[in-house]
Amino acid sequence: MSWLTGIMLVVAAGAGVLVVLSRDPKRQLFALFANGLVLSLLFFVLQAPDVALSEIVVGAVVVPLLFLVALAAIAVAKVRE
Amino acid sequence: MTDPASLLPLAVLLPLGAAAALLMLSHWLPPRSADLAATIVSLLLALFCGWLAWRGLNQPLIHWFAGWTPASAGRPDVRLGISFVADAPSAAVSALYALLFAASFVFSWGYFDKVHAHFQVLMLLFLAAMIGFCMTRDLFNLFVWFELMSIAAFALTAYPLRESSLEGALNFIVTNTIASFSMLMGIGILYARTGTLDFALMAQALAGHGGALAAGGFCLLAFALLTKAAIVPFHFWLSDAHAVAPSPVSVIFSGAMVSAGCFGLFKIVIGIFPLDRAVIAFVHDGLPWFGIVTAILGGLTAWAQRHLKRLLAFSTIAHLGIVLVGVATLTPEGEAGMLLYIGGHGLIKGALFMIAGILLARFNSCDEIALYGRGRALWPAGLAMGVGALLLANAPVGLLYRAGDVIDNALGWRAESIAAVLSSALTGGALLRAAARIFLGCSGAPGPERSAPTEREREKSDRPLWLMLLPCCLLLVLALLPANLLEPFLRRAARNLLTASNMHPAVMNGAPPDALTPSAFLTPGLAVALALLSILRLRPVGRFARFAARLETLPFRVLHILHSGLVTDYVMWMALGLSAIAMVFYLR
Amino acid sequence: MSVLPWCVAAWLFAVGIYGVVTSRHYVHLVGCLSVCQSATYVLLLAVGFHWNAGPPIFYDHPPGTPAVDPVVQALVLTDIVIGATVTALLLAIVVQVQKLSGSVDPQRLRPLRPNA
Amino acid sequence: MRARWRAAGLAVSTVALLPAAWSVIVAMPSFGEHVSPYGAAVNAVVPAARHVSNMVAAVNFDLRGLDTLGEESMLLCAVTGTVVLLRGARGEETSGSAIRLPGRAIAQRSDATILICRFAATLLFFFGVYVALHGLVTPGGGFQGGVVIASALLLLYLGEGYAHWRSIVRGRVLSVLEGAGALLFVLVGLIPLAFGKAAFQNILPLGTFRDLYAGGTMVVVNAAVACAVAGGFTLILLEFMEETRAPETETEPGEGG
Repeated sequence: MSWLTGIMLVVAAGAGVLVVLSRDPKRQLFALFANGLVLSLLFFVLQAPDVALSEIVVGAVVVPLLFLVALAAIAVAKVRE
Repeated sequence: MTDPASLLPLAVLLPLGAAAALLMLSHWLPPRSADLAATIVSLLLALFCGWLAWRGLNQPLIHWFAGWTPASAGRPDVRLGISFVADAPSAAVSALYALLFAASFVFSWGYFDKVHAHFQVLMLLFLAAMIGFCMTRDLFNLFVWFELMSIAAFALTAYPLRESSLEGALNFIVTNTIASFSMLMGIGILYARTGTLDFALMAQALAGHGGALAAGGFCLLAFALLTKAAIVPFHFWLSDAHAVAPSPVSVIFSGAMVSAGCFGLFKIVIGIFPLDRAVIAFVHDGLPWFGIVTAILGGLTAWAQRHLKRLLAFSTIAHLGIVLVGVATLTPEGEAGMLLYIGGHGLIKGALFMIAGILLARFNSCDEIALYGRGRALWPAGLAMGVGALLLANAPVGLLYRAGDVIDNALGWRAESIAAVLSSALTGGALLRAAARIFLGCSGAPGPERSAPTEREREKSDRPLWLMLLPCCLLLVLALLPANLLEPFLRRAARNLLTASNMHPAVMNGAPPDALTPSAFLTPGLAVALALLSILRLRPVGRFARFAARLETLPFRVLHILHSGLVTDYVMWMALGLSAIAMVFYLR
Repeated sequence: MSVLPWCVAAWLFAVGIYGVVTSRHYVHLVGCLSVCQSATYVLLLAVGFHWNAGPPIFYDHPPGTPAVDPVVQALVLTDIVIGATVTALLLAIVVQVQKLSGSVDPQRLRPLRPNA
Repeated sequence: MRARWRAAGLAVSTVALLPAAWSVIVAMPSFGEHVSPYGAAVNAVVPAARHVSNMVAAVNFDLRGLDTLGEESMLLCAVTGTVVLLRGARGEETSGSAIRLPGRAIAQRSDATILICRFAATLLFFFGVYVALHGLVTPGGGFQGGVVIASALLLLYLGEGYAHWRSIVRGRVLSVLEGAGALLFVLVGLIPLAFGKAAFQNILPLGTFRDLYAGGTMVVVNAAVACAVAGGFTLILLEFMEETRAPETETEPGEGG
């Protein structure tokens, strides 16, 4: 069981790097979604179901959605420039 | 029922309830009712907190939320609930903040009429967060109030929706959010080390040698609180945020929020690390140098500004350096001086920001050079600004002068007193110069302030002048009160607090003499001299004069480049500051 | 293995700060801030974890069974809310900045100065 | 300052931080062996004291209720700030009805999409209510349930189209929901004071262990948080959606200016 925790921790570190290195905001959306998912699985492995559910709902659904709508609003503002 | 400890949560629940009610009823409220409700709530809180300070002087009032008293945990080393403790210093500072909020609500009467009470909702949440921040004795609860204070400040900074206020708000948010994340990391480390979140239990667990975890936790907490207290090198966000926020909000930023950072650091050092030798050694020997550098850098940059609100922001940074020195003295009279300094400086800076707001409302600009000579009609505001500038320049009357004197006496470092004199003289001189230019129309070629950043901005102008001047003059009158009303109370309060955290403070050496020694006129004299120098400055004509002028503006140009306005620079400077603190700890 | 979570937390914090300092688009910068915040989640939950201990929910197993620390999980729940609110506020401001100043590059936006 | 100098400064600070950070990392308790007395005490005392099986919800809503009140106030703050920032710039009057951006083609939704979205949105809505209701017994709670309800309301947009969605989901109702949730939470703190007890004291009957409505005032706080979070997040998403349809005419920038 301890190797699974170790793997999830390393994957979480990698997901963080992925979010930072994807410089284009549109591609970063998918990295953010993946990061939220990986963090949720890590919390599940760390015996924190409440936090895992909250992270999936916020980190993997609402926050990337906010990013998507913000990018759309920025695109609309740029088009009207 | 009238036992004050049981009414303690009202200090936080009242503004939160008022904010929620205002938001819910915002669509059906008559226009001015939100202003009225907010003013009444903040005045009520000022009286309530003053009463708490009076009752909590000898025996601090403790309130355990949800009834989880220490006995309910069944184990001596665990506190299940969160506690508010109203000791005299915390309640007195909360009363000051509530008073500043009341003055700001009166000043902003009718300032935001088209919006549905959103300004009052944000300000009431801000007030609740600051009072909770001062009262709580639980580390994570302190973080929650710190974060609520920040989020309310972010929204209020971006409120005018102008381009510069949005960019200033972005710089503000990114820097303070990174600070709050590092605070949470510090809390995680301290929770791992002590197994609890309550101040008293943590102090017991960290008594003697706290080890690397206590030092690491303190570094991260200090990083966050020094960022909120705008101490060099974490101060860059403050000038951008203050210069662009609406003036009633800037009154609270400079008067209350920034000093809350220093006060929070004081409460953490006294509450959690009183017996940790490494941390106390760092605070007593290391922090004064941060304060001294901040005082000098803030004073110099304030001297080279033309935008009045930016000038006041840098003067706040300078005076917060002196407050930090007061925190670092760790003696009862040093801390009493610090509390007095927070009070005096908060009142004066609030009044000065209101004058900047009046100028903005009347002339759509608060740029010293653009408003040259146009303020003659507003002579009462000019008079108030002159009085405020002299008080900032440590004129020998009122709270600020006494506080500066007590801190000098408590620390006794030669470098500190030089920094205090220099920063007060520079900030007072800059304000006197600005007042002379705007209200008296004195000429004089602009020196280093010519290249300072500035902006034409517009604030709602149909508010009556007397309504704006009334709170400003009230604050100045309070700042002019003779200090011997407050000082014995604060001195006893600080002594009780220090003995309560068994810091066994050094024996109370005598209070500095109250006589008007000639040196008392050194700083205001220097300030007036600096102001006169810049007013009588002639345009450099000769070759040598031009060379001297260029030489003079060189250091200020470096300062302008340093304060670049780029958030990426600011974050890098913060990282360097954090590593400086960590190195000092690691090498000790 | 016993220091891995602390290293991962420090790593995520450092990577987040690196992302913020070198970002060229504010939406990307907000994403890096959320990475910085995930460092606090990992640190807090790892402090409360214990080997072969179940989740602190005593519905399917009786209250006596060994369980991990619920206090830390409550702290992380509050922290996730803070992350969501700060992200929402930041993105709202970034959208407005795009409208008013036409650019969202953190290395060119300077308040109170003409954009270089 | 050029990017090169910034990268150099960051590298210097990282190198300077490494020794101190490593000494802290080594001093941290080894992963998984550390039992904190606070957590152990909660696991031991709270099931008997409050007849509740979800310890995290008990810590959130009862032991450390003040933190959750601070958290709700933060959400209230962010929602008010976002509404002011986004709606303020567009001008107050246009937020009532849905604005149409001329020139943007209205995607014709196929009947299959409308049917599936209506079915999925209601299912998701009731799943959110389920998660919120079972907060004190199984993993979940007011906050997670509220966010699921907010995403269910947004899913309606996919099926119904923007104009119809705005007629269903009203901004004014959401802000009342948000304010009511926060006010209810503050009242839960104030009412025990009137009885002379501590703030947030659990004065309602606690019910039987593992029962859905056990935990006295925790059920009320759970409902308050669910309302506030559902109203808050939906309002934020609604304001952002409105932003993607900004009208052609340039409105006067905000009333604060």
